[in-house]
Formats: sequence, structure tokens, C-alpha cells
Amino acid sequence: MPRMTMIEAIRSAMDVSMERDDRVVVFGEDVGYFGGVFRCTQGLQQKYGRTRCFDAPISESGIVGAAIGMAAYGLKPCVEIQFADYMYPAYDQLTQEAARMRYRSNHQFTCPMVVRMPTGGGIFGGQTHSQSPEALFTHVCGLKVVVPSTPYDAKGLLIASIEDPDPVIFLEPKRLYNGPFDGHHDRPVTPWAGHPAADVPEGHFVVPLGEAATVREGSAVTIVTYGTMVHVAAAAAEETGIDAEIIDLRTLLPLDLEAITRSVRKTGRCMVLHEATLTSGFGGELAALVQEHCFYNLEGPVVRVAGWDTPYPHAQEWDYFPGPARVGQALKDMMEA
Amino acid sequence: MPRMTMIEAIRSAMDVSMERDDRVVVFGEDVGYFGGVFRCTQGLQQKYGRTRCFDAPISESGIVGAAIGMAAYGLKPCVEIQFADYMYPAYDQLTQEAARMRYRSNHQFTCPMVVRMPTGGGIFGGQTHSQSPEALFTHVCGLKVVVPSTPYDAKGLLIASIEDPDPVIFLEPKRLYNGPFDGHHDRPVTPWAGHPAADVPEGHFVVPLGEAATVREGSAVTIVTYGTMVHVAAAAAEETGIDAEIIDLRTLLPLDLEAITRSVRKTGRCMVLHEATLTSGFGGELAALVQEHCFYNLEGPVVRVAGWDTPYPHAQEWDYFPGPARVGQALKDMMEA
Amino acid sequence: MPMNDRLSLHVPEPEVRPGDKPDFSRVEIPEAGSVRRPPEDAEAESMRDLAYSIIRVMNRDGEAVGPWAGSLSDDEIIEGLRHMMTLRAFDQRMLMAQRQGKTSFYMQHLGEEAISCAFQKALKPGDMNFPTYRQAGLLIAGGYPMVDMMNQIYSNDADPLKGRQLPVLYSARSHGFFSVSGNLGTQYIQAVGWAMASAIRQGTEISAAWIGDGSTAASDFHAALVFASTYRAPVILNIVNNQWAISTFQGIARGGSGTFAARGLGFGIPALRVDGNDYLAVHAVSQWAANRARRNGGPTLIEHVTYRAGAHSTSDDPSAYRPKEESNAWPLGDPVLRLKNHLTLRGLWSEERHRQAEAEIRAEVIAAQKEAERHGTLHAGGKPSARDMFEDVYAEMPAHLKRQRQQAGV
Amino acid sequence: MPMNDRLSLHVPEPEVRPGDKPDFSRVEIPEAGSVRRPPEDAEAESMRDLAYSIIRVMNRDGEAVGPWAGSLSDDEIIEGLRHMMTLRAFDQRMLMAQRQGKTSFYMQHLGEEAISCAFQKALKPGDMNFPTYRQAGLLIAGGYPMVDMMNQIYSNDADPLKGRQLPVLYSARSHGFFSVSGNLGTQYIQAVGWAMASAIRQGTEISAAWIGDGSTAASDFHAALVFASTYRAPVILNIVNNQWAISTFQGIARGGSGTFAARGLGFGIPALRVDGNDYLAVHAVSQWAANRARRNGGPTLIEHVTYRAGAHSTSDDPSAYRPKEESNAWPLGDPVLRLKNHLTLRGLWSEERHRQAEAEIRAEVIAAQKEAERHGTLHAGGKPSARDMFEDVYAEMPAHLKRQRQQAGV
Ligand SMILES: Cc1ncc(C[n+]2csc(CCOP(=O)(O)OP(=O)(O)O)c2C)c(N)n1
Ligand SMILES: Cc1ncc(C[n+]2csc(CCOP(=O)(O)OP(=O)(O)O)c2C)c(N)n1
Ligand SMILES: [Mg+2]
Ligand SMILES: [Mg+2]
Repeated sequence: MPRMTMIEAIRSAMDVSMERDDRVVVFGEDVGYFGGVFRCTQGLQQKYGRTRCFDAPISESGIVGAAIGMAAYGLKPCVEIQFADYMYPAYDQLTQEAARMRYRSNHQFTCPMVVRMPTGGGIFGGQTHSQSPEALFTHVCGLKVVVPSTPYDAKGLLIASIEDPDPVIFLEPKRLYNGPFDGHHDRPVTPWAGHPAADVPEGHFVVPLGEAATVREGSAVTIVTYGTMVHVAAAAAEETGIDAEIIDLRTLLPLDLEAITRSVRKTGRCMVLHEATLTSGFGGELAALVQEHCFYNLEGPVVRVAGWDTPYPHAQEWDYFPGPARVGQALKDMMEA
Repeated sequence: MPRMTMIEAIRSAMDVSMERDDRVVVFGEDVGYFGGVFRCTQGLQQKYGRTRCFDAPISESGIVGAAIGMAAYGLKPCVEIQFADYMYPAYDQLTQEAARMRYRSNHQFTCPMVVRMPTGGGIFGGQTHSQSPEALFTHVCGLKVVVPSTPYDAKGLLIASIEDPDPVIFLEPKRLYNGPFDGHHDRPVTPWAGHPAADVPEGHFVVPLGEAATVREGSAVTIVTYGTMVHVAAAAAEETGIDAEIIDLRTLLPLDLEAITRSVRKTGRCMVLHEATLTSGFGGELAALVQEHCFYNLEGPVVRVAGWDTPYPHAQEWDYFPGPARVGQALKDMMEA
Repeated sequence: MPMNDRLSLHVPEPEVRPGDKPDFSRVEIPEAGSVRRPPEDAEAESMRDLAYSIIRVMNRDGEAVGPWAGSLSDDEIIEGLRHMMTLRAFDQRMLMAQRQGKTSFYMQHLGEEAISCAFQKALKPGDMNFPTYRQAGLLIAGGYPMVDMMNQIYSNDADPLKGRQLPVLYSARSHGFFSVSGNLGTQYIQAVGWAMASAIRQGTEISAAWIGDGSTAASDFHAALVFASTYRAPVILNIVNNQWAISTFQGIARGGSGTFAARGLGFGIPALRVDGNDYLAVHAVSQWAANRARRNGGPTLIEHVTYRAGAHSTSDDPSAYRPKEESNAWPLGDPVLRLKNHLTLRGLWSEERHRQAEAEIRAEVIAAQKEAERHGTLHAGGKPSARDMFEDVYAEMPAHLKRQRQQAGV
Repeated sequence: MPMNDRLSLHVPEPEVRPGDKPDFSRVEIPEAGSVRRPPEDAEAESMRDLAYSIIRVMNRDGEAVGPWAGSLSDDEIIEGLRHMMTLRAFDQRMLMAQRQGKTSFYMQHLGEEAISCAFQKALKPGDMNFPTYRQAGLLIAGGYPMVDMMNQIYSNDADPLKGRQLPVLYSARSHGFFSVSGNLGTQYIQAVGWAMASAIRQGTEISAAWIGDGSTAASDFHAALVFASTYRAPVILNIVNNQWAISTFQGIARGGSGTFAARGLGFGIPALRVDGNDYLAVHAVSQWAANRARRNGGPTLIEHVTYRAGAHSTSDDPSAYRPKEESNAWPLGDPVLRLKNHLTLRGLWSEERHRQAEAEIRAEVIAAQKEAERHGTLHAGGKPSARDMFEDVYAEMPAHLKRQRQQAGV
């Protein structure tokens, strides 16, 4: 099986999808000839021609608005927003139009499209190249929200997203593009090559939307997380020796609540972990659900570890990022409480 | 003391502020000569002239973007978005620009401005005149978020917001404009006139941001809520005879956590109630905080009652709206659990 | 230009307000027949002047004159008149129904009937309109059943949209009518995307975008023009300039540009202004643009110059912000009357036939209304179920919505 | 126009790609001195032609000719040359510093130095620029200390922005330089709002908005033009057309319009195109627009025609999408060389003085860099504290942030 980075896996997902279904079109800023600033669409224009993969003007609302029209026509657009931080001009089209098209037209018009965007920090990108806006999408009914943490999942989830009949927000943790980053920014970079989830089939396969993965079994505490933080959680568990069960949500909306409650009922403790700003983040929803469904199993409150309620700073990036030290400390505090 | 509707109270707040401080300017769609589709700015252009109160083009991002530039210059803009449902084109300017101006410029430039918008349903406005998008703002550090539930609070909070040095999102529950609606849509409309909080001083006063109000004392359960739902909660308490303590948050960000925890420690039970869509709503944050801070006082899980995870429908408005029956039933369930 | 050393803010105001005498002397109106008709494949640069004029076909006497005349047969013109009369009668009944509390809200077309009715006749099956709330003529002229429109307005148990949408925000894919959005401007770029899709698939269908004068200020108007210009999308970009955006006169959105059509010039998009109260002119210009698009000639922008003679919606009272008599003073007249005169002049129509047609149409509308009301009105009779509220959020209902539906007990 | 009965999508492509021979034959360049200079208070309608031409002052021989010549004294021109040379030297040092790992990111101005350096000389204290990341010449020419720029780039303990912003996203209120946003386009409308505020307060200050060719596609570009046109705001709307938006050539944003300046025409805003590599022309046109704005004449749009000779940023390698030699083939030459030639021709400058100035400037830049590095670089030496991270989210720190700061142990 070929070994892929997350970038290669994402590219392969689009390639496979374009090959199988000529209604799939790909566009966005710099995605055509050049192949995208993160190179996720490299070679697709050369292979499928300029009308299936092309550059778009710097208008995120235009990109998404046009994609909605295309989807209504019968195409399956898979568009790129260069950074999640730049999706805001498209937020109206995503939440008020794409998300409600099926509903308001009584399924006369639907919106099968994928909006890919790199998310998260860890690359010294400052407050406008580091954001994790997933909670701004999980509050919007009609959207699906996906965040992969490995090349294998990235490919399988992206193919599933492209094939989904509804609009999918596909958030790509950019710090994972080239390796399974565990938050130890001061250590040498680990490439994907050595990681089991870098074994990615060449052809078509899907990882179904709405199913979480238990990436580490454990009995002491459940860590509910996604994206980059899956790897940080694993490092923290390893380093503290606390036997955490780690649930990688993979899809945030619709949520695999079953997988979460099953685990929390077993461990009796729950940490919710994400990189996004704490207040009103998706962790609030997760904590609310866990206490609602597992109240009588909990030995202590659900603990949230998240980015601080500040913009993502440039110089203080590693003070902001909820790395293994912070997660580890929180785990220890939970076990002692 | 004059008796005011919420509309009159809001108008009076702007009037008083414009009178006291000539840096206060008011603009938005239809707010000039006509005085706004809800008449909140009626008479202000006539009184303060066309350069202090004027019509704007139908460009919400333009309205907010221009206001940011004005605030940076040294004015104090108080702008109207015609319905909260139409703030999305301005979401980029609000969250990426206004919210972070002070931070990113190390307070060289600041953004003292208020963005008023009618919110909530109950007027058969369908999915584009009924939304409650507060959670999309509470996740954004740098913003303040205010929701009044009475004329008195509306005036005092709006003056405080205009005088605040930071950007404030001021959400006006439109169903409360003309009366203290308790969710009994089938009963005759109650006007504000008879309500004690319709006694509103003519002149200047403030209700400070960040302070919740206990609008009903009780011992059985704490209901944490805001806006229209304050009145629904009161009706449900009355009708079920359950001795609920009702906390009207008034400001959602920054939150008066102290007032919430004090009450929950006393009652041992907590319901979080809002009209917005449940999943990833502000209720998630509230529930997460309550279980975090009051875990060992809670006799059961924090219960959330909220709008369903669907768009706000036109015909099924009262099936969607979390009215006194639904709230009452949830209260009873909580007491029995 | 004043020579102060102090700046001052310019805030445009209409010439008149309630109490003043209506004044349209600033509206320059060229003679009917006087504006040239460029070839359908002419370069955009060669017709910049058309963005500052008004294409008109019917003159004062009701004759059809000039190079834009003759795009329709006699029967088609008679049919056009009936469509406009139908739309007007429909509006009257629905306004009354709203006042009677049978629905929550309504928006009429008074004075603007020619635009959507004539435009629709330039389209073919498979083409797609992306309309605003004020283009029901596209449905009437497109043969969509009135009773279904009323079912939507009543949110009753036969509502094709299951009660989910505000009245008049129709959706009729079968009739080339895209789901109307409550958010202004958003659909302009969607129409361009749809047209791009047709071009990507090497199809033959074109699309039509619709927007009001006020809404041209919205961001997505720009996105649409950028994309249409860059990818030469087969789309007709319609601007309906009815002089008002609720209480705001068109000068606030138009600013210092002479016309809304001029917006197209900065994009190299042909921009035509047309007398929106002239059914024949609207049709001719729309046909020109449709032909151009079908021949891969790309987008055309059309500014339809008209006047919103009625209130913005049933929530609005225009006497608060403009003189009551202004609508009578509007120099382009009434579209129904003008087409009626044209047909009468040509011996194809008469007072008699008109009265008869009015009676027939009224009867049709009333019959449709009766049928619709058998399915219920907003507060009485059949209505969509609360179950319907939970459907179609997604293709397949996810677990959390099933849970909620169960909680709701439906 | 092809006459297929099937549609097809037009996707613009640059004439050449890596491996091809550079080709700028499509760029029409009028003779220096040949474009007229309208009075500063002329009507916008009277100068539409200027949106399709290029105003140039220096001819091939380096002479300043025509109606736009003569806006600057000899000393000012010499100062201008030094500013451009300083900016270029600054860029070189900072590029090197980035390669050495002293910071995370840098963006250079190579080939575009004339624009921001000359523009700033048309402004007065109290005026406000709303720049993008590629207008550091506004700071250099405005006398802002280089060491503070470097402190920002290094995110060190003297960083005026406390390490919170990406390198080059400066903010310098004292020098009329608004906090640069990482989000494209947003500041264009903010600049208009600032100018409106000045007019509301009957002030005298004007503002200047900045945007790149690619970013004109952004929504807020439209908002800015609408508001500027409607309220006649005293703002200069600059478009820097450097032919590229990262890997995307300007044809994608420009579409079918001949020029970016043409965008102004649809708004009745005077739109001038200027040779952005001609310091004298940029200054003259900017001065014209500034004077107009100060006299309450409202907005002017200026398209600065130039070429991004370097990479987009330190994260970019342009050889992947355009021929390496393209920058040498750019027909408007190098701004530094051209001004140097002009001064030399006039006996005000020489090879000798140039070399000497280069050495002096280099020394100045290196001295500033040494001083900055004493305060630290991104990964070494002094840095802003984690406490700084929690400040200035609000004027007063709310309880939840205090709690978090405590949790963070800082
Ligand atoms: C984004 C957005 N902002 C504001 C509104 C509220 N609104 C509804 S109609 C309208 C006026 C539109 O005027 P115009 O575009 O001229 O169309 P007309 O009603 O005249 O046909 C406004 C401001 C809205 N629906 N959407
Ligand atoms: C809203 C937004 N979308 C995308 C980006 C990513 N981005 C940064 S610079 C750039 C290209 C800008 O090109 P142009 O406007 O021509 O300016 P130039 O870099 O040439 O000076 C892009 C797409 C961004 N910063 N903001
Ligand atoms: Mg209008
Ligand atoms: Mg550029």
C-alpha cells in the first residue's frame, strides 16, 4: 500500500473522485495551474483540464456562492478556501444558503458540495492563519462538519464527503499535513512515513461520515477530541502514564454520541479537548452532552482543555496551543480530584 | 416616570447618547428619514441632522466596515442591522476586524461601536426573520454580547453599550418590542404598559454590562436564560408551581458566572433555556460551565431546552418555539428525576 | 465642488418627501424607438452608451417603433397582457387574503408586472431563474399553477414547501424557478454558478439572476459580476430598479453613478437599460441577452427601469416616506394600460375585450383561491405537520434530529 | 464569438507559463507625457478615458515630461530615491533574516517601491492609510523608525504589537498607518468609513485605501466603492496591480474589463491609471487625488500599474507558475533605476553618489537591525510575554480571561 502524507491523501481523494464522477469539479484560489498553496490540488488541472479544476478570484463568497449554483445544477463541487480564517466572507452563503437549500425548497434543490479549508495553528501563522472555526459550523443545521486526523481518514472521509448529498465543511488540520504532530514543537518533525495511518489505498474507499474512532483504548478517563489534538492527547496519555481512552470524533456534525457515551460510561471521567478558543467552542456542546447522558456515571465534572479566549498570537503560539504539558497536567488533576 | 415600550426605550437610549456625545452616529438600512422598519430610530435624523443619522445602502459588511473605520477615527457608531438574520455578510468585519482591532494593534486602534439587531422569532417571520445567532458571537473573543428582556434594561444596557470602549453586539428580541411575550401566542397580546420594567427614566442611566439579574427568586431549580425566554420561564414556573429561580443573563459575554453558580449551588438543579437552535448553542457553554463549577451541588444533569436543530419554519413556528408547555414539562421532568 | 477647507458629508436625499409635489424631472426619457440595437454578438465596448439610455418600444400613442420592435407575434402580445392582468389580479386577491388574516405576509408587483412576465417569454425549458420575491410573473407567464402559489402563501397542507418558507418565497424547479432566498443578493452569484455549470457540462441552458436596485449594494452582486465577467458565464443579470428599497430611495445604492446599468461597464459586461413598464421592450432586450448567452457570448446586464407603485410589503406604509401621488406621476406609465393601448390601437383588443378578460381572470384567480383554501390557510384548516419541520434538514435524518422529533412528540 | 450550439466555459490563462518566453505585447503603454491632466475639480464623467490609459511622467531618456510633471522639488525627488533604496535594502536584510530563521515570514516590495514611497509624500499629518502588507514604503517615507518595523518582524520584546501579529502586519497610528489586516479587502471599506467620519466631523483629514489586483474581487471592495460613491467620502482608493495574486494572474480578477481602474466608472468615481514604476507619476496622480479629496471633491480611484518582481512571500516560489525571466521583461522597468536615471540626466545625481547612498543606507539598515536584534528575534533573546497574550482582548480584562491567565500560570 502506498504511504501518503495527509496532503497526498487529500489530493488522491479528489483525483479518485474526479476520475469516477465527471460531475466533480474543483476550484478555489491558486488551486488550478499551481495546485494550491498547500499543493493539495497539484496535477488535477493538468489531468482533468481547465474546466474541471481552475483558479478562482479572491472572493470566498463568490467561490461558495458559485458552487451552490453549480450544485443546484447537478455538479458536485469540491472547493478550497485557502485558510479557514478566510471563510468568513463566505459564511453567509454557507450558513444561510447551502445549509438550508434542501429544507427551504422541500428538496427540489440540494447542495451536494464540499468546502475544504486548512484549519488550526502550529505554523506561526498568527491570528489569521491559525483559526479553528468548527463551532461556527456545528451550530448550523443542514451542514456536516468533518475533521480528519490521519492520511487514511482524510482520504476516506473526503471521498465520503464528496459523495454525500449534503454540504460538508471539511476542515484540514494544517499542522498535520506533513506529519502526526503531537504538540512537541521543540522536537524534530516526525513525517507521516512511519505512521500506520499513512498506509492509504491508491483507489476508492470511504470512511463513513458520523462515525468516531477509538484511537486508544483505556480505562481511566475518556478524552473526546479531533484533528491535531488527537495526537496531542495520545502524547499526554503516554507521558503521564494515565490510561486514557481517546475518541477521535472525525465527524463533529452529525456526532457519534454513542461512541462517546459508551466510553464515558466505562471510564467515569471525561476530558474534552480542542485547539479552538474555549468559550462557546464545540467543547461546550460536548461537555453538555456528556453530562446530560452520563451524569450518573461521572466521577467528576467534564473538563475542557482548549485554546485560550484570545486571538491566536504569533510569538506566543506555544503558550496558546494546548500542548501535551497542559493536557497532561489536566489529566493528572482529574485523576487526583 | 414615563412608561416605555422596548422600542421607545431603545430609541430613548440613542437619543440620550446622541444628545450627550456628538461622536455618537446612527446609521443603517431605512434608519434615516423613515426611522427604521421597527421605528427604533424614528425622529433621530430630524433632531440630529442627516450626518448623524442616515440611511445606508443594503450592504451589511459595508455598514459594519464603515463603522469600524469611523470608530478608529474617534466616533462612536451605533448601527442597525435590519434583522439579525442579515448580519452574516458583516460577520467577517465583526469577528475578524472589530473584535480584534484593539488586540492586534496593541490598542493603537480601538473599536467602540454598537451593532444593534432584532433577533428571535414569534412574528411568523420564517427562517430569515427569526434567528437567534448569539452563539456565533459568544465564541468570538473581543466582542461583548448583550440581550435585554425589558424596556428598562434595554435602555440602560444600550447606553452602557454605546459608552463601552469595545464592540458590542446588541440583540433585541423583536417579539418583546411591544410587550412582555410569555410564549402564549394564542392569548391576547399584553402591552408593556402594565409591566413594572416599563417604568423607564427619561434621561441618562446605565445598566452595567456583565451583570445578570435574578428576576425570580426560587429554591427548586435555577433557570438560566435571556431575552424572550425570561418571560416564558416565568410563565412556566407560575403555571407548574415549581419554585424556579430565574436568572436573566442580560450580558452573555462577558458572563456573570458568579450569579449563575450562586443560584445553582442553592437550588441544586439547573435548566438552560434559549430560543436558538440547540446544538452548539450558547446553552452548551452554559451547561458546560455549570457542571464544571457546580458538579458536586447538582442533583441531576443540567437540562437544556432550546429551539430544535432545524431552520425556523413559517407555519410550524409554534412547534419550533420552546414555549411554556415545553419548558413546564421539562421542569416537571427535572423535579421528578 | 465647494471650496471649503472643511470637509462635509454628502447624504443623498430624494427630491421630494410626503407633503411635497412629486418631481421626476431628473429622469431623462428618450423617445421610444430612438435607441439603437447592436448585433447580438457585438463587443461590450461598442455599446457603453446603452448603459446611460433607456430602450423603449411603445411610444405615447401606443405604437411599437424602432429597432427593438417586433420580437413577438400578436398572439404572444395578447397572452402577455393576460399574464400581467393575471398577476395583478392575483396580487389583489392575496393582499386581501393577508388583510383577512389568511396569511402572515404578502408582497405585490404593482407597476412592475411587465418585467417578470415579458422576461419569462425569452427563456426556454431548462433555463433557470434565480428570482427575488418580486418576480412572480415568471411563474404566471411560465404556466405554474396559481393554486400552488396560493398553497405556498397560505402555508397549508398542500404547500409545496411544507410551510417552511415565508409567503411568496416560492420554489418551482419544474418551471425554472429557483428557491427564493430571504437574504438579499445571495442568489445573484448562485445564478452565475449555475450558468458556469451549464458551460462546464457543455449544456445549452442559460440562467437569469434577479436583484433590486437597493440590493445591488450587497456584496454578492460584486461576486456575481466578477465571476460572470471572468468565466463569461451564460447568465442574464437583471436589475429591477423600481426606485425604492423599502423606504430608501435609489440614490443611496446608486451613489454617484448615473445609472445602475453603469455598474456593468467596469466589468466589460454589456449593460442595457430598458423601460421596465414597456412589455415589448423588456421582451426584446431579454431576448437579445438570451440569444447572446446561448451563443456563448457570455453575460448581459439589464437594468429594468420601473417604479414600485405599491407598498414594499404588507408590513410597509409608503406614505410615511414618499408623496402619495408619486406613483401616478411616474413618467413611464402603467405597464398594463400601455400594452392594452398598444393592442387596442392595432385593433387586436378593445375596452370590451379587456373587461371580459378581467372578469375571466378574476374568476380564474378566485377559483384557484377557493381550491387553495380547501387545503387550509395559515391559521385555519389543513396545515403542514410538525413532522415536516424535521424533514429535509439532511437527506437522511441524523440521530439527534430523530431524538428531537421524538421529544417533540410528533 | 463562437457559434456553437453548445456552451463552453472560458477560463482565462496567462499568455505564458514556466518554459515559455515572457510576452507583454498585450500591455499597451502610452508615451510619457501624452495623457492629459484634468482640473482637480473636473466631473468624473469628463475623464472616463483615463481609466484605460496610463499616466506616465518619465520617458525612456529619463526626462520628466507632460502635464503631470513637476509636482516635486529636486530635493524631494532625491529624498524619494533614497526612500525607495531604503525600502529595497530593508527588504533584502529582512529576507535574509527570515532565511536565517530570525523570523517566520516576510513579504517584499521588489519592483513596487515607487508606489508607497511616492504616495506617502502626497499625504499630510493626520491623514490615514489603510494599507496591505505590501506598502511599507508608507512607513519608510513617513519617517517611521526602521528599528520598530524590525522589532515587529522579529516579534521581540520591543515589538510595538507585543508579538501578536504576523511579521509585516505593522500598525503605526502616529504615522498615519492603520493596523494591517491579514484578511484581504476588509480595510478598503474601513478607509471609507474613516473618511466619512472626517467629513461628519467637518475635519480636514483624508484617508487612503489600499488593495491588490487580486483582492479587488473581494466583497468589501464593492462595499467601499458603494459607500465612497454615495457619501462622496474624502478617500483615495488605491489598487496596486502588480499582475499577480500569489500564483494567479490578474486576468482572473479582472475578467472582461480592460483594466482595474474601469471598476470605478460604474460608480461615477474618477479612475486614473498610473505607471506605478514611475515615482514622479505616482506622486503627481496621488497629489491630484489628495487635493480633490481635501476640496470635498470626494473619492478617486487610482490603479497603479506595476509588476511583482519577487516572490509573493517567503512561503512562495514563483518559478512554479511563471517564467523566471518575466520580471526582466516587464516593460515599465525598475522604479529605482528609472528615478536614478532621471536625477542623473538632470545632473542631480551620479553613479558615484548612488553607490555612496547605497552604502549609507545599507549601514543604516544594518544598524537598525543590530539594534532590533538586541531586543531579540523570533526564536532567540527577548520576546513578548505570555501575559501580553491575554491583554487588550478588551479594554478591561474580564473575569474569565483573568481565570485563564491564572491557569496559564503567567
Ligand atoms: C441581506 C439582507 N439585508 C436586508 C434585508 C431586508 N430587506 C428586505 S427587502 C429590502 C429592500 C430591497 O430593496 P430592492 O433591492 O430595491 O428590492 P425591491 O423590494 O424594491 O424589489 C430590505 C432592506 C434582507 N432581506 N436581506
Ligand atoms: C480573505 C482572504 N482570502 C485569501 C487570502 C490569502 N492570500 C493572501 S495574499 C493573497 C493574494 C493577494 O493578491 P493581490 O491582492 O494581488 O496582492 P499582492 O499580494 O499581489 O500585493 C491571497 C489569496 C487572504 N489573506 N484573505
Ligand atoms: Mg427596489
Ligand atoms: Mg497582486
